[in-house]
This record gives sequence, C-alpha cells and structure tokens, in this order.
Amino acid sequence: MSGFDHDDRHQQGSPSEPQPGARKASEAEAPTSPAVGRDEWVARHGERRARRGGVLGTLEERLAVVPWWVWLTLFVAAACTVPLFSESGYVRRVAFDTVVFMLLALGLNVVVGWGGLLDLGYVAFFGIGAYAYALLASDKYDIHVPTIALIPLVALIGGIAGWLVGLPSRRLTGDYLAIVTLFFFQVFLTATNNGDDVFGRNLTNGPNGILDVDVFSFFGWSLPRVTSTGQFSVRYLYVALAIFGLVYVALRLLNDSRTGRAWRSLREDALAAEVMGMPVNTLKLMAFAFGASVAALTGSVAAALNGSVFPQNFEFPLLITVYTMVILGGAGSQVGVVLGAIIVSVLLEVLREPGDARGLFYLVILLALVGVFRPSLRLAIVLGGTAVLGFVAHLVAGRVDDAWTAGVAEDSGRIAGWVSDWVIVPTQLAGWVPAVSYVTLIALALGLTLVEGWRRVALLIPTLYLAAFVWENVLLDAPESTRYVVLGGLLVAMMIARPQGLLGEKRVEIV
Amino acid sequence: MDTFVQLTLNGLTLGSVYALIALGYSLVYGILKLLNFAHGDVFMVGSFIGFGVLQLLGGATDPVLPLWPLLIVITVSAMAGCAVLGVVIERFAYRPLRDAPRIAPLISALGVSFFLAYSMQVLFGAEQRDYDAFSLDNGKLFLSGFDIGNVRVPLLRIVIIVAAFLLMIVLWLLVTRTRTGKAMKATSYDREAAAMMGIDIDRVIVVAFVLGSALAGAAGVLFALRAPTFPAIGFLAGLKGFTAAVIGGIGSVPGAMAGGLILGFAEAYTQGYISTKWSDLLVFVILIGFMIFRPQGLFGRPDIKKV
Amino acid sequence: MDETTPLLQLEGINTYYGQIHILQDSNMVIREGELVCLLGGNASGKSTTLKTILGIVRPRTGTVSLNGEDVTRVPTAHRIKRGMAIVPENRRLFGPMTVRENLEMGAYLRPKADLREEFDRVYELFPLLYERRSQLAGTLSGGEQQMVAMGRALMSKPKLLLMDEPSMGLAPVLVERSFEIIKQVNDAGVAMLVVEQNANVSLSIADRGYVLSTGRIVLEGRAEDLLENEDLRKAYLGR
Amino acid sequence: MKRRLAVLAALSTLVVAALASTAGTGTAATDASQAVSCSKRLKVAMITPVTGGGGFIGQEQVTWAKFAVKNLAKKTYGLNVQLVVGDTPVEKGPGEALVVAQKFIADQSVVAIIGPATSGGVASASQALAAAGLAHISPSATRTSLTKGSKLEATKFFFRVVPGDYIQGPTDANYMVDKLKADKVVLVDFQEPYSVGLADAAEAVLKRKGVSTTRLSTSVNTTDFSSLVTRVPSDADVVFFPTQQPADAQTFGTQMREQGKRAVMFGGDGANSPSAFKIPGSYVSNFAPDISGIPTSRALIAGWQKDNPSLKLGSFGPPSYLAVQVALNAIKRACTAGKGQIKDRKDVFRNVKRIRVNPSILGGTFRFSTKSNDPLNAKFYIFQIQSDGSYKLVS
Repeated sequence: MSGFDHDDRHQQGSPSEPQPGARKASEAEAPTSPAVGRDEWVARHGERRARRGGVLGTLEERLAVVPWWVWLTLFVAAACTVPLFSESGYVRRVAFDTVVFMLLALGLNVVVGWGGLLDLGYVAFFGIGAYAYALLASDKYDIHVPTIALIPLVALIGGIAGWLVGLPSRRLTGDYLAIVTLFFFQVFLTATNNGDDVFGRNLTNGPNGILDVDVFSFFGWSLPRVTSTGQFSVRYLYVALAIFGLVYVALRLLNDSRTGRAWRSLREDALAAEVMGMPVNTLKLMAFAFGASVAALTGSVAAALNGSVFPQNFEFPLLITVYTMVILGGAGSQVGVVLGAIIVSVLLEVLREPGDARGLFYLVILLALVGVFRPSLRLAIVLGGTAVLGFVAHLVAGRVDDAWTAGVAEDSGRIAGWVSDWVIVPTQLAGWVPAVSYVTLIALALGLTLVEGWRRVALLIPTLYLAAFVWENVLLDAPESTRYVVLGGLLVAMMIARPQGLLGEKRVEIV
Repeated sequence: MDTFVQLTLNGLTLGSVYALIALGYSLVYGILKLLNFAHGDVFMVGSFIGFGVLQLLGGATDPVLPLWPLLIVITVSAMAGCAVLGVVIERFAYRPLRDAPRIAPLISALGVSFFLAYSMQVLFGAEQRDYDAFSLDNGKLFLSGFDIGNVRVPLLRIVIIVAAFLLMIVLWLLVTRTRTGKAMKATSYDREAAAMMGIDIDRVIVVAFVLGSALAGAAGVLFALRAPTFPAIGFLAGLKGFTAAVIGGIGSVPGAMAGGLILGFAEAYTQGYISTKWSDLLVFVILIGFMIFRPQGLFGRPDIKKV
Repeated sequence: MDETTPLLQLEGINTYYGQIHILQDSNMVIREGELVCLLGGNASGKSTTLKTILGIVRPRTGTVSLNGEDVTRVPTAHRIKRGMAIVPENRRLFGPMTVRENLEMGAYLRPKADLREEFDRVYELFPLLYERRSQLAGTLSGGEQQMVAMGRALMSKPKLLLMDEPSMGLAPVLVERSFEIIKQVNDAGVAMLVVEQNANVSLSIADRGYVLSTGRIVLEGRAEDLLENEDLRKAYLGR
Repeated sequence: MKRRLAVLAALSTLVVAALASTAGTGTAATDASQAVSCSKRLKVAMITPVTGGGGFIGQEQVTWAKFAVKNLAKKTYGLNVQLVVGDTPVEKGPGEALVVAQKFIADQSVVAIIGPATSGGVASASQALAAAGLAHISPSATRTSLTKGSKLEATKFFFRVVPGDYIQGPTDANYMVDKLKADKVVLVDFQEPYSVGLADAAEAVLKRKGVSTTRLSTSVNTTDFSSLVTRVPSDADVVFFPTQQPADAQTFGTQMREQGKRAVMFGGDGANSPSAFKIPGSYVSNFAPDISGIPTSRALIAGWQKDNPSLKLGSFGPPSYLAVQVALNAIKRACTAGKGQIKDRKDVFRNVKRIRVNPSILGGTFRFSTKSNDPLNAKFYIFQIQSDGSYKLVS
C-alpha cells in the first residue's frame, strides 16, 4: 500500500540478469553502493548530506573515529556537572526532566525507529510504570517494596504490558496497530481515571491520584526529593543520569546484537525478512516490549521524584512531545533522539518565560535568515528593510494615535525595551486584530514557500515585521499555548524539510 | 421502552455527527492512505467559525436573520471555511510529503492537529463556547417536535439528523454517480493507474479534502448547536470520528456512515443501560476486540497485500 | 527520414532513482501511425522509459515532447490530455469497479457527449465486454482483463497508445490474439509504443524497434532489420 | 571482546561517577535563601491552568490577579510587584504544579504564591513550597482534605481564601433537603478532582439524611449529555451538577428540558456565571453573596472590566483578587518588620495568617480561622436563577 512504485524500483535497481552489450558500461557507472529499494526521496536528502566537505567534513571524519562509549561517558559526565553551573533548583529540575525525556525518547526510538511500529499508546506504558511504582511503594496499600527490587520489577511489568498490547500486531500492521495502541491509550486513561470506583472499590484513587509515593531508597539510604529549602534535590538528577547511561548502553548493545540486525532488515523489507525465516512477529513484539519497558522504568523515576501520580500526567500532549523529540532527532539514531529530547525539552522550558522566549525568537529568525541567504546583499536588504519598515510603521502608528504604540511589551528587559520602540504594541488590541493578524501571518508565511527570488525577498520583509507584531501582541500573551503551537509547527516543518530528523539517516518505513 | 427510544434517539443524533466526521477520515484515507489526525481539529475550527458567524449576525438572543436562513448561513460558512482550511492543510502539510515514507505525513498530521488546536487557544482562549441555540426562537428548536410514545423528538435533533443524512446522501451521490467521484474511487484503488487514465491526482486529492473538510465543518456546527465547543474538543471529536471510520472499514463511505451510527448507539446504550462511568472504557475495549478479529472493519475489503 | 513533427520525442533523457542512474541518454521518436516496439530484459529500464514518457518519473536532464511541444514538466494527467493512453503492465484495472466504469475512467478526459460513441466503438471491438459490462473488473479472467485494459485505453481515442508488456501473464493463444488486436488498432491509425520482452512476436508486427539494455538504447532500427540482428538474436530470440 | 570490555569500562565509570557525585553534593545543599530588598522589584507568582481544558479558569484568575497588582501594589502598599504566571494545564496533571513551583522556589524574588489553583496541584506542590518557606494562597482549591482530616494533603504554608467542599457540599445538600424537600437526587461528576470531591461531600450528607441518590459520572471532555440526562429518573427532584464549566451546566439544563425532565439543576461555585448558566429556576452556590451588589466590589468589577472589556465576570476571578490582596498585605508587613527587606520568605508566610481585609471583595471582613488556614466563618450562599437570567440570593 505504500509508495506505489516500490516494487518496480526493486526490479530496476537490481542488475540481476545478465545483459548483453552494455554490461561493461553499467559496471563502470554503477554507484558504489547500489542502495536497492531505498526510498528515492530519502536518498535525495542523503545525497545532499554526502556532499558536505571542507572543514566540517574533515572534522566529522576525525570525530567518527572516537568510539561511541567514550562520547556517552563524556556526555553523562558533562551532564553531572550541570549543578556546578547553577545553584538554581529550577535549572536542575529542568535538567532532570530533560533526562526523563531522553529516556522516554530512547524507549520510543526502539519501537518506532528500530521496530518500525507506530505506537500511539507509548505514553500509557510510562503511566503503567509510574502507577506500578506508586502502588507498590506508597501508603496507598501500605506496600513498600525496596527500590532496588522495584525498579527492575517495574521495567518487567512494563515489558509484559508491552508484550500483551503488542500481541495484536501479529495480525495488525501499520495503521491498524496505530489505532489499537491509540485505543489502548484511551483504555488506560479511562481505567486510571475511574479507578476510584471499581465495583465500589477504590483501586487507584481516580482523578485524585496517588500521593505519598515513596522516594528512592537504596540500602536504607533514602533520597529526599527536595532539599531543606524546598529546592529540587540534585541527587535525582544523578540517579536519572545513571539510569540513562545504563539504558543507553543496554539498548545500544541490543541494537548491535543479532536482534538489532534483524530489526534493521525487518524495517528495510519485512516481506524479505519473513521469507528468510525471521520470526517477524516475535521481533516486532520484542521491539514493542523493550520500548514499553524503558517507558515504564522512566515512569518509576518520575513517580519517585514527584511523589505523586495522577492520570492526567499521561495524556496526549506528552505523546506528541516525545514523538517530536524522536522525529526531530532522527528516528533510529540513539544519539539523534537524545539530542532531540534535549532540544525540545529545553525549548519548551525557554518558551515558558516570555522574556527568554522573546530572545530565542529573534535569535532563531536571525540565524534562519543568515542560514538561508548567507551573508549577502539580500540578507542586508531583508534585515534593513524590515528594520526600516518597523520604525516607519511605528512612527506612523504613533502619530495617528498614541494608544497604538503605548502598550508595554510582555515582561521586560533590554530586548523588550528595544522591541517596543520598533514593533507596534497597542495598549488594547481590538478583538479582531489577533485573529486577523495571526491568520495573515500564516498566509504570508505559507505564501513565502510558493514564490522565489526577489519576490520572496520583497514578501519576506512584511512577513517578518508581521511575525514580530504577532509574536509581541498575540503569542507572548499566551506563552503556554505558544509552546505547543511551536511544537506543532516544528513537526510539520521538520517532516517537510528533513524527514529523517537531525541525525537519522535510515529510512523508517512503518510496516 | 421510553428509555430505549430516547437512547436510540441520542445515539442517532450523536452518531450522525460522528458519521460526518468519519466520512472525512475515510475519504482522505481511501485516497492517500493517510490517517489525517488533523481532521478533528478541522471539525473544531468549523464549530468556531459557526460561533463567530452567529455572533456577527447578532448572536442567538438577537439574530438579524430568521431561524432557518440563520442556520443555513452558519452551516454553509463553516463548511466553506473548513473546505479552504482543508485545501491549505493538504497543500502545505501533506502534498510535499506525497511520496515520502508513510510515517512522514502521519507525523505531519499530528503536527497540524497540534498547531490548529493551540492556535485556536492562543486566539480565543480555552473556555467552552456555547451557541446558546436554546435562545433562538424561545427554545423552539428544543421544545417543539413530534412524539414517539412518551418521548419527544425535538426539532433540533430532526434538523441535525436530517441535515447529516442529506449531506451523506449528497456525498454518496457525488462519489458514486459523478465522474469525479468515480475518479476518486479509481484513485483510491490504484493511484498510478488512475494517473495513467488522465485523472489529475492532485485535483482528486484536493476534492477529497474539500469534501471531507466541508463535512467536518457542517458536523462542527451541528454538534455545537447542542453542546458547547472548545479548542481541545478537536482531538476528542477526531478520535470518535476516526473510531467510527475504523469500525466501518476505513476508506469505505457507507462504512463510515454505519460506523458513526454504531459508535453513537454503542455510547448511548452503554451509558444508558450499563454505566456512564465506564462507557468509554467499554467502547474502547470492544473496539480493540473488533480490531483484532476484524481489522478491515465492517465494510472494508480485506487488505490483500501482505505487509 | 521523414521530417514531420514526431508524435513523441525523447531527447537525451537521464533518469535517476536516488543515486541510481536508470536511463542513460535515451533518445526515441515515434511518428504518427507508427507501431514501435521497445525491447529489453528485466531491469533494462523499459518501465522507467514509459514512466518518463507519462511523467510519473521526471528525468533529471533531457526533454520529452509531444507533438513538438515540450512536456517535460507537465504532469501526467495533462500529457494524457494531449492524446496519449496506456495499457499498463499487469493491466492495473480498477478491481472494485465495474467493466463499464473502468471504461468510463479511460475516457475521463473526454467530454461526456462523446462517451456513447466511444463505448460503441470499444464494445464493437470487444463484444465480450458488453456482456460483462456490469461485472466487477477484479473478477474477470486474465484475458478478459486484458481486453478491458485495451478498451479502457482506447476510450480516450488516443493518437498514441502505450502498451506495457501486453503478453505478460497470458496464455500463448491469448498473446497471439492480443497482438492481433494491437495490429488492428494500429491499422486504424493509432500510433503505438509496445514495450515487450517477447521480441519475436512484437517485432513481427512492428514498424520499428528500440532495444534497451541497462538503461541505454543499444540498438534501434526497422523491425525487419532488428529481427536479423545477430546480437539481438543471441540475447532475445535464443537463436 | 574488546568492545565488551570497553562497554564495561564505560559503564562502571558512569555508575561510579554518578554515585560519587551523589555522595558529594547530597549533604552539602547550600542553597540558603538570600534576603531581598523591598525597594527592588518583588514577584508574586501564580500557579494555575492558563491553557488546556481548564484554561478559562486560570485566564480569569490571571486577569483579576493582574488587576489586583495594578490596583493595589503601588497605591496601597507602596510595593514594586510583578505578577508572574506558571501554567499548569490540566492535561499535564497536578504534577506540573510541582515543576512550576520549583521554578518559583528557585527565584529568590518570588516571595508569595497565588495558587495552586487546583486541589491536586496543591497536594503535589505544597511540600516543596513549604520547605522553601513560601506561603501559597489558593483562590480556588476546595478539596476538604487539604486543610482538614486526619491526613492532611497540604502543609501549614497553604492558605485558601475560599472555604472548602466541607462547607459547600453540606450547604448545598442541606438546602436540597430542607428547602427543596428533595427525596431523590442525582449527582453528576466529571472524573476530575473538583467535581468528584464536591459530589462526594454532598452525597455523604444526602445519604445521611435518607435521600435516595443516583451517581452519574462522565469524562471532563464530554459536552453532549443526552444519555446521562436519559438516566435521570423522571421523578428525581434535583440534579446536583458540580462542574467547573458553566456552559456544561447550561447544556445539561437545556437537554433536561428537551427530554422533559423536571428535576431542578443545582450547580456549585464553578457553575456560577450569569452569562453562561441561565436556566430559570436552577440554583448555584457560591462562596460570596452577589458581589456586584456590594458597592465597593462594584467599583472593582468596573475597574477590572475596563482592563478586560471582552471578558465577563465569573466566579473564579474575585477570589484571586482577594488572594493577591492578602499576599501583598503580608509582603508589606514583612518588609516593614524587616526594615525594608525580606530576609526570609518565611517572614511573609508568618504574616499571612494575621491579615484582615475589610472590606473584602467577596463582602464583609475577610480573615483566616485560627484552627486551620481556611477563611473564618466562611459561608456558602445559594442563588436561584430568575426567569430574566439574574441570580437572586435565596440563602
């Protein structure tokens, strides 16, 4: 059902039959590695990538020599030093959350990137892990399983749950699996939410969640979740990092093993793999179970740190967030998804604060412009034109009515002050302005992709100014929704510009 | 007995809205093999367009138009707005990914869904918006109607059911009787062969998006006449429509209609007879079972191609 | 050589799938009323040539012209509109649609008023299809499907008909029948490009032929000359 | 084999590094709070859902809190205060309140918290806030177990300016039994903490009084209630509908009328919104009498309306104003006591309990009870919706 000329490509890509006459010629011109059956579209991107040369190219080659585990150790060690740079419990907490996201992304990568399965119920396993931990280590049933035994147990429970949910994949492929897992996700949510009254018994406290979840405690040595001053306790960051390291290594070894190779071949051509006698279903189930297991393990870490578990912790936006991480980083590449997790996690956190978000916004626009135009006349025209347009518009608007420019930009700081001299920020927006300007901005931005050359430059100037206007007046007013608007836009743009993600190279076909 | 009639009526009302949403899913899936996760959000945008137009026309308490023209204007503008939205989404989020691996447009669809839902939230806030249709003609839509036994069938429900079925019949005729409809069917069966017949695939796909999105827009208005709408409803409505499409056999037009009604009845009866609390769970568990034993749905053709 | 504008002309076509160079510098001409066959083994680029002609695959360099007009950047549907039709490999019928509907799809680009006439023409050529008109195309036998595919292509009243492996998967008797029909259609003035592995049969009815091998056109000429060609005999005719 | 060794090496380094650093910094947590000067800008942080399904609650609260800061900080208390908002979308669960709280804890210029808005949020963040010495004053968390009962879910640093379900539930239930003479009551909850808590509280009283109750439950995202309405017995007297979305109450009411059910709708404070819930004959309870009838409050409402012309007065906003007022007052006192600086955020906390507000925007004098951090003598008021849509105080 997929790409319609897939089969043909197979035929034509493989020089299987002896050909008369032109044989020599074909050998001479044959590409070094005839990537048979590879997607033309991904290959196009691959080709562009392969052309990279110069200093970057050389650097890349040099760096490629260093074994992966050195990088991992360096990375974890570097992450361990985060607390040295910031006394702020908040920064440490964000670092911890980022590690949790990294773990989630690693787990999802097994399912999507390696198994090639579209699992829309992934977050449910995270929830199952958290609930398993909370039920087995809290006052709820007054069970307090020691952490050292509970963590593997939770991972096992997650794995078994994954195996069971994956079972239907014996018959369900592709979209159907996505549907079943999505339904399973809904079942999980309903079940936990209504668990306060199962035939009159209270199993999960329902929407009130489980409080008083035990902290981690190793051999009688417990790790309080907040310091004496209420700050996030940095020890959880170290624990999470240690678990991350272990999971990373375990998955890496798994991917290098026979199973990993089997997954790869399965992904490249499931039919062929089956014909070769590979236990396709078992392999899929394994991918599913491993992913679920990692998610559940992560759930236990999150539950222990938060000290509480609520059904609402595991809803759809989280799923999208983790998917964004995996897709952005490049499904299939462990380094990629970790990178994706870091970028998205930090991005979401920065967007929380209007002041920081503003800086990031203008920086990204500037970098994007430089990236597209390189330092050139066009870049200068675009930047200058936008600046001039802004000052003129600001001046005119201010002359017409003071109130048009008298508004205060959200938050403050140097950029904010500078911005409010340039962008029109009225004290009070008329009700229709946000919607109209927002829709116009989207229309202009989409229009930009349709025109080329100087026309694009000309269109870019008003678009940029309108973007600044919408950003200051509409989006910064609702930073929380803006975060997800950005996330959604990022997913679409990523798919179109670089579908294999930042570091992914292999094509990922959902079978 | 009265309870049964009432529940059937509830199921029919809800089910016909689900069916309208499901049709959009099925049309697009049939041709592109794409689960258009943004479809529910188109529905949501439709209900908001209806709300906005209603406010422009004076609101439910003081409308400038008489009842029927008002309802028609609201519905048609929502349909038109959604049709445009559907075309834009297709053009910019899906078309560039036409020949990409299957996962790419799927992820893109998730992105569009998120983008739409939260954009609406940025612009209009998260709160529920009520059309307040009860105020139109002093509750005429809710209170007048005819009776079956002791059960009153209110005018609004008749309007919703009739409008939904009319739209479905129109769509059915479009798809089976017109050349473009047949071209859609041909394209969904074999896109390349259809192109070889001179069928403009891009155009067929656009038509599918126009039809599906317009139906979603109509569904948005019909739904919001009875119940409030809010930006986050898109995900839920999408899930329902998608489920309905799956039950019926995704890609099949009569399947989507049947699926929508079945889902509507299933919800109404489980809520009415078994438990309001566990009805969602029951419905989804039944669905998972259904998916396992009849993955192609009621009307879908079994997927012949292996993997 | 005749100097009228060719119906179809490929000039310097280079087609790639990703990094794989499929068609290499292909040139081809088909003139009005001609029956040309394109020969080649598996993976020689026959289907890609067809796809390039149809616009399903875009060449990286080179031009495709129809009636002297450059259509390299024109999408498939619009090329079909300019008087081409195809009987695809494996026929590619619309299985869940009736025979009549399949034929109707063939005439997709023709005004509705002409349909009647076209149906009559095709039913005359294939009376069997008239009997089967309400049957689902997917339920027909291979030979019948071949007729539907031919009929469907003819519905658009093409000036140029492309045939992709008309003999594939058919019993020898049907192959012969198939080629008779091809000849018949060609005699009615429709130029044809027949892509075949079965060189013998196709060359016997063709005016001219091209031979493809790993993406290159290695031989071309009048059909009777090709039949005599040593290399070709060795490679295809097994003699 | 070489690779395996390498992996092992990497692994052990890793674990050792982690453990070492754990031991190293575990004991030496030296993030003691620093004094902040009152002449500099201070921050009051608000923790509430601004986006997502419950976003309208937070948005309403934020507009009122902003208005309170604008109206009071400079003029009345002479403070330079900025309101910062941390969003806790209900979709992300109560745990998000802790994440947001930790962000504010880390910011020394944050000296008081308004919120968390939801009871779940309070339960998850209270401990951390208490450890930081931050008073958190919620304008809307009503779960009883936060301040009362054998096992408290919140710390003593938690205050609320509205009374909890322990008053509202019984008030509503008693009114149903005593005044409305209800024998049969249907209770609807939305599978979220607010409505489950309130429905539980009311149901307990009703059962004790021998009223026959039916409990219905539906997802918070449901907006078409036809089949729930069908389950309402035709002889039911009252439907108790503790929703946080007034539009839901309106819909349920219309759908009851549509199906010819005669039961009277009874909403909690969450349904209190004359612009959205206007089924004549229905009742709503609220923690304040009609504040638009109080002259001082009327002026405030007008002031707020001027800043937010497109919004309508709801029931979540005014308590936020009060909460900010309490916080500002406590900050001012701490500043005075600390001679122009706040040495420790606990100083603000110590003052909260002593605050009196007169007149309070909610009417009368506001002060905290000495026994718990709840408002003293708080009452719930019951309104009946009149045929012209206005709310009339009936109890």
